Amino acid sequence: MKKLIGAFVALAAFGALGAYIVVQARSIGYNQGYAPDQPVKFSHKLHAGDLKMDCQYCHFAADKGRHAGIPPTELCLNCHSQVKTNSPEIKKLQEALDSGENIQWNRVNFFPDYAYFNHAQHVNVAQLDCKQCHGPVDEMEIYYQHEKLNMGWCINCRRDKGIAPPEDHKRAAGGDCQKCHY
Amino acid sequence: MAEHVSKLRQPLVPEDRTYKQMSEDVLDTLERKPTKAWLAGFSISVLFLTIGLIVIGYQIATGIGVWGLNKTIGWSWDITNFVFCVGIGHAGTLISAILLIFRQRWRTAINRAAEAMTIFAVACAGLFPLIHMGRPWLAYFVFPYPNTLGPLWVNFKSPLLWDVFAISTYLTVSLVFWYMGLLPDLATVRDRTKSKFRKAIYGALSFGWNGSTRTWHHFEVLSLILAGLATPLVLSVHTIVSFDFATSVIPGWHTTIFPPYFVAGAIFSGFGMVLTLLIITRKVMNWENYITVGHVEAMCKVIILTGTMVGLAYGTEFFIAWYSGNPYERYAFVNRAFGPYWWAYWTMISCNVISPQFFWFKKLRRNMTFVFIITIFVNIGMWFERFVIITTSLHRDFLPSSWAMYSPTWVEIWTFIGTFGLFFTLFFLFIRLLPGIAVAEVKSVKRYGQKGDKPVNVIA
Amino acid sequence: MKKDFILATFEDDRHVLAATKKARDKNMPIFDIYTPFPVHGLDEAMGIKRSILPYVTLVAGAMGLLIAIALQVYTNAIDWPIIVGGKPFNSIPAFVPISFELTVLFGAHTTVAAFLALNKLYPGKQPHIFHPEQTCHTFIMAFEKNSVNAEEVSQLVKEFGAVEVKEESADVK
Amino acid sequence: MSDNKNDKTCGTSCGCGTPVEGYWQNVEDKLPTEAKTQEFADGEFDSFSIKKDRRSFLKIMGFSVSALPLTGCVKIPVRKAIPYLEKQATQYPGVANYFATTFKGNPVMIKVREGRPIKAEGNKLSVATEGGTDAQIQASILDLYDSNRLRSAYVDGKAVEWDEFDKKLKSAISEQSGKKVLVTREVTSPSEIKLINEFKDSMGFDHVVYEPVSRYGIYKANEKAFGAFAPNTYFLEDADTIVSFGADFLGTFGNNVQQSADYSKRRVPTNPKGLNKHIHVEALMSLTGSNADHRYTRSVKSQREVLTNVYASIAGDSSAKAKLSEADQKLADFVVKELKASKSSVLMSDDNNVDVQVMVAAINKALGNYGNTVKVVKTEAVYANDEQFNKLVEDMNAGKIGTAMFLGTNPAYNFHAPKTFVEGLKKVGIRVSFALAADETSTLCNFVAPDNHAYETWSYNMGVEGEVSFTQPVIQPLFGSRMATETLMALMDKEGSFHDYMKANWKNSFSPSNGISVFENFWNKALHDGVMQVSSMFSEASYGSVNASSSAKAVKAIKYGKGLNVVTYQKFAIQDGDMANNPLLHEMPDPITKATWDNYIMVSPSFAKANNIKSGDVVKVETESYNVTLPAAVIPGVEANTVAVAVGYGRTQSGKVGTGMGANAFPFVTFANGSFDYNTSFGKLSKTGAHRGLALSQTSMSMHGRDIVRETTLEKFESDKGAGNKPKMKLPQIYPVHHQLQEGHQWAMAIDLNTCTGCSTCVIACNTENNVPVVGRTEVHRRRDMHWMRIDRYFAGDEQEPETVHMPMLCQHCENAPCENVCPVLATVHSSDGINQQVYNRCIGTRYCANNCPYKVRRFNWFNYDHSDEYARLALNPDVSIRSRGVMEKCSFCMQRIQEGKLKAKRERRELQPGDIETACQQSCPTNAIVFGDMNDKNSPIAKMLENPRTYTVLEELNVKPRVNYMVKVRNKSKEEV
Repeated sequence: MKKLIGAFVALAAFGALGAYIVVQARSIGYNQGYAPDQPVKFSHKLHAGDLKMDCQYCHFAADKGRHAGIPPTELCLNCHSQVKTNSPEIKKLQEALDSGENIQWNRVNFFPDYAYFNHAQHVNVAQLDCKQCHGPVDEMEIYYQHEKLNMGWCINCRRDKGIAPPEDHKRAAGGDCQKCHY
Repeated sequence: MAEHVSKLRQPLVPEDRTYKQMSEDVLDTLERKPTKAWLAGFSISVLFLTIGLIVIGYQIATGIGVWGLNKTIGWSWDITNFVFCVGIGHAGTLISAILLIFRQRWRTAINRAAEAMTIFAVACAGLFPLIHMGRPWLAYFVFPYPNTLGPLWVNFKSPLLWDVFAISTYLTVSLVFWYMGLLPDLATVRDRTKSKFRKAIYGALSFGWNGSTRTWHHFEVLSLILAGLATPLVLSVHTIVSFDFATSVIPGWHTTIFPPYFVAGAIFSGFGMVLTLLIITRKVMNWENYITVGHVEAMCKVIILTGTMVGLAYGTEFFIAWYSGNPYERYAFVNRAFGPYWWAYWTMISCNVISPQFFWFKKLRRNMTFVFIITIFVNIGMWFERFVIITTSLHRDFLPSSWAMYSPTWVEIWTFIGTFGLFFTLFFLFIRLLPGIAVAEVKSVKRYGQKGDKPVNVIA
Repeated sequence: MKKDFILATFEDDRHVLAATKKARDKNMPIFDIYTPFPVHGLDEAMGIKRSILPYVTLVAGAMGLLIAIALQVYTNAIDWPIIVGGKPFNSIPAFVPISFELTVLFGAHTTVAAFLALNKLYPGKQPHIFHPEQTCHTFIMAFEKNSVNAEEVSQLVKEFGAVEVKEESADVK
Repeated sequence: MSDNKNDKTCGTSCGCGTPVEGYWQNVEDKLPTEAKTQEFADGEFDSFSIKKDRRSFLKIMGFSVSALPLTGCVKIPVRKAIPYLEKQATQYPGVANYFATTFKGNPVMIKVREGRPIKAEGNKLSVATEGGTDAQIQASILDLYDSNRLRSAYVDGKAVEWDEFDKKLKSAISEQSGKKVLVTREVTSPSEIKLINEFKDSMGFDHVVYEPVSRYGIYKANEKAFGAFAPNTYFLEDADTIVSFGADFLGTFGNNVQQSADYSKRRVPTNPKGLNKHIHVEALMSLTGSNADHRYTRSVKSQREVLTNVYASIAGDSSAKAKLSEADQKLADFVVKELKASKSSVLMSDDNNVDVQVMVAAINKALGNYGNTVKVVKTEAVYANDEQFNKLVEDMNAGKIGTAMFLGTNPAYNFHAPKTFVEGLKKVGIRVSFALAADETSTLCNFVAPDNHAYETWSYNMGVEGEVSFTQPVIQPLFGSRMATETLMALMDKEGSFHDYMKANWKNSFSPSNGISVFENFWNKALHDGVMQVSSMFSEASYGSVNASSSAKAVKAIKYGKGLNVVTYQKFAIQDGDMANNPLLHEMPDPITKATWDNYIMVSPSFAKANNIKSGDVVKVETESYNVTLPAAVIPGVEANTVAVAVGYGRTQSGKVGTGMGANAFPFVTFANGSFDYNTSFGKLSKTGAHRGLALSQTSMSMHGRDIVRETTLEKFESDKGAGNKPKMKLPQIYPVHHQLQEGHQWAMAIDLNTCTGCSTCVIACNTENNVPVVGRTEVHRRRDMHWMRIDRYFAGDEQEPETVHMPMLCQHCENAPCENVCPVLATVHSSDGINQQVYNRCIGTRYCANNCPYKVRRFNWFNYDHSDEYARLALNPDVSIRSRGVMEKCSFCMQRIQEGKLKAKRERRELQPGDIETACQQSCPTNAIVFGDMNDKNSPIAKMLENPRTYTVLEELNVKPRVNYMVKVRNKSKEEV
């Protein structure tokens, strides 16, 4: 009997280890929660949350093309030539513009080369809320990657909306491989 | 008591060998230092294997482009070798499974080596689908696992996926079949050896076998079940391999005759290879008492049969290509025989169809040197059969604009030689380290065809 | 747990078979017989029940078949139907080879596992060996001392050509 | 990561040191991270595969090493996102802009992404080209990014600043005695001509116009006949009968894009004006000849004789008539009969002999073709003058020239006597070259002022009658170059930019018209559209009677050498060799020979048989003055006593790609009877015994009687619209249809084999659009070209006078695709809109799909092909993945364009219209032979084409149901032939 319990415990431990590895392995490379320090201490919470600025004021390309884009430095100074001009962080912007050296932000969200994603398709055509993929940006002091951004995540959203299999093929064009991979 | 001795039944083992001597004959080699011949053979095999591995490493690091393939001919030596190796991997299971079911007792002396050869050949075969991939490090994509990337599965309609299942099933089933058969002999080694080291190793390997009749009872049932499963399995494997070609659209591949044709060819080439190996082994290991001329002769008969079947298949293919009236089919076959690769076709015909016909003569069947030479021809011929099917069908298919020629590079040639290195390395290790003849089974047929081939109830 | 055994050593399979038959006739319970090779008819003579392995194979094979079909139908037709070569999603003929292979795979491996389990065979097991030649060329017939009359046994086996009869206490797993 | 964020390696404590990408990331481009190898890096195209072994091996090693710490420490490489500093008014990241400009006289649109020009397309507003392009236009982007271009001005081999250059050159010129000459190519921009004239006047220069492949014979003949030193402009849409003596008007003769567009309209058999009839007489097999209804193989001498007799008959000049061989006389009679029988016709010849061209003018005049199918249009443009340039070289050798400037010209390579030229050049004190990259002439010059590439230049161009096309920069100069016009201005101490100069010229001549009253509006429209009708800048010559009697006599008097006739010709891709450093052009299979990467000696099958020559045998062709040693190519349709060598090869100074490719054939050109003669060298051929296999993309010549290209004759077609469209074999289909792909968009393509000329422009368009790698000579020779689209060429009939067919072959997107069944990992599957999709990141590279493809259109990445050149990388299309090695690829029907078109329609909340989506091949095609669209849209051109009785699919008996359809070729054959 003891042996049986021992064997059972060993099996359970083995299974748990396996499950842990699988769970870990499934998150490899997806960087969920990635929140790198940025060269300018920009707060989305302040701008998008407290000040209720529209996302597309800065990320103005989001409904036009593939990339939402990071706002050009000049755009920041639309306001910050008047507002908080003494802040050391704001000064970095003016310095960049004066010196001609671009600010090198650390990129947070990332798709691999072989996955094509188009913001306009989602923001403009599908009229999705930015938060659906980017999370509660208005609460993020430091911006972080909210979702896994893996293929399963894309697919599941499409399935929820009925544009990917197992829907009938006539409707499920959103599940075609070459929607994203070409 | 007057004992009946059948004239038809030739004894499988010389009458004077006792059970003890039989164990000694087979198992003492494991206790002795290796012979010079073995050492030489083993070293050459390891050398070839090493070169093969280096070449494969180079190929994987650089790209499939180091092979001679092109946009028209996507498979050639790689898949030729694959099918060839799978083919020769058929004899072992066939001998142990089908002959077991048919109660062919002569199989007992050769089934162990033949099965080992099967496993090694299938291992070699398995190498090629792996390394022929453009990105072998992603080979795990072929397994149907719940994918982290989303609901991405595999294509169960692809014959290549069938291959994955067939080859892995065949390899693992053959392996356990072989290993279960090894258990009693491993136990014998364990109990005979004086060396503590060997006792520990063989003790662990023999799973605690003690020769209990209860175990033997289950063992015999197990053997029958595995034989029963392996028989359709062995036929299915080459059938599925033939589906790689038969389900395609390429003229010369798209042929319904392929499953039986491939299976016959596999048995043919498998017996050829088993004979090649056994003729060497019986000589080198002094096992003439166990692997007798009778054994060789019986196998020669199988070779005539299957060789003729293969010949029939060649003829049928040609006939059907003509009879179908399909110009692409017709061209494909005319091109095989008279196109740029005519030499490969006629090598195949002479080796596979003509050379086995010599075995109609008993004298030739019993001449070991002659049999050996013919089996080499059979091996060559069967390799060319696959080359002919794969390469000459691909190189000129539907649109003449993409017709091309193929020639192997040194990388492919050395990979092929390396495969032989792997095969013989494993085989040499096997005959050194494991009982090369199923001793327990041979003991059980000792009295076959001998006096006293009947249980005695009372001691006289 | 050690038990006492009476062990008869034979050197001829025909002798041991004859002795077994006789012992069964005389209702002497035989503990086990250790032979270097399967002696034809010995299991019958000992009265061993038919092996259950074929049933294991049947069930496991059926399981394999079901799993194969379920896997293929689920993945290719239910979970993510994709048009492949214009063929139906649920393309039964295409599923035959793998269904067969998995049947064999499950059947064979489960049977082997069951065989090992039934006989308590596993890698590294240290069995009790009554006689170092019992896997080579001698045949050991073992009786539990408690359940037989030692005299009778000794007499019977000697009558059938046992070369040695001895007693031993052992823990046979 | 935080403490270390600017490091170039992973900053986590795991110490793995993973290198980090910090390049172009703000635009999220698809520049390869997986496939980084070299494309044009070492020039050693042939051996690229060996060089990256170490790197690939490290990649594998890196995989195993880095795979270990995965679960413990998930490292995230730092990727930089770098925004613009300043707002870009019209640019959005990831959205392409299109700018109109001009390349080699053809109006084009340049697709620009994030400031990088990535693709040249045709300009649909152009009346002349109608959006067509040619191979050089498609490949031109790569020339822009040629890392071989000069990075600054040079004086005596030393890099100098422009200011210093100007100072030094000015003082050098002023100190130099002797004549001063500016040598340019033909200049068609009036502002440039004006500037050059000012330069001439103020600096005391002479202006000589030189073209390596000159049409001086035509200009001079027009001057003699009509007083206008100008080229012929052909309007082939109006010609019922086209007779060409060697003129490769679809390829390398005249304005090939415009001519192809016009020609092809009359190749559609349903054109109400009827199918034209094309009779072609030539000595070698040309692209145009391969499209002819009747093609005759005649030596250059015979051509002239036949032409003379045709002239005699048509112009009624019986004195010119000569006794010809029976076959030649029959041919002349046939041509005369056909010309006389048709209402409108045109006859053209590529002969650069002035007298021959005078006869041609006389024939066209007699037939009333002037003003209809052929026009002589006068503009301010200046044209090549062979005599002047030849005289210049003589003067140089005589030491009369003190200063010579070479603008866009490279006579040290392409002059017929390069040694003489080089000797002469050495006697010139100030030698100035404006070459973009070091070339044969610039390396001999002591002043080098690199010009801008056309896409960095302001200019405009006098196009086909009435049309002006504008050239504007689509990118800031990438290297330290300066527009040649601005260099001239600097030498004249002229202030301002050439843009201002040319704009001022336009402003001066501006008069309100077409509802545009403000000049700025006109200017903006001109630059936006790229083309504009300004008929006031063109005037037609008046066509008086042409007297060609003396010319006919002169032609008859021409003496020919003995032996083998060595003719030179231009290949469609390489042409005169000025783009010889462009690998796309080298790897484009020649439309006729299907050879890549080399030139070769074209010989006829009969000659080859007689001399036991096989294709690839290295042979030596020698004339009295010159010889080349090249592999032979045995090509049907070459005249038996003629061998042909393409010019444009054998560059000794042309960067990593072009240098040393093939052999130079220009020295076979002669200067005879006052013009360059490209066809009348004579010599002999000898075998060397060596063999150098040609890198062919197709080795088989014939269709082997298979039902691949279907064709019929006009006669049969008129009685039965489906003539020739009967399958040779019909197999019963027992296989039910499982997927009714009928809803939504269903993409399909139709290719009209009648209008497809086989020019292969689409091949290069596809390459640039889809980042198709260039693989190099050795790999093509091993039959591993990567082209997603290929043009199959089959010969039929007589070897001397074969019929040729061209068939574009690309992924057929079969509904029952055989490739899909066999992929074990679902890397190639069907989309709901009928596309056979190839998913690169899923592909494991079994190549089974390619084996099972009946059309053999799948391409496998045998190695990591090279995309590492830091400039050439900029030309990659960021919307298409770079495929790594071990991956299968193929035509995707330009999926990125489909996505883009659909997105555009959706953003505008409207249905997709035909024309919203054009594939790259379709866009590039000069003859509109390719139609792509949604076959479910019943009003779309594609849906209509699918119902056309001429439409069929290749290998339909296989029931794979291709989505690419072909239309039966209809030849306009005369009943009586020669």
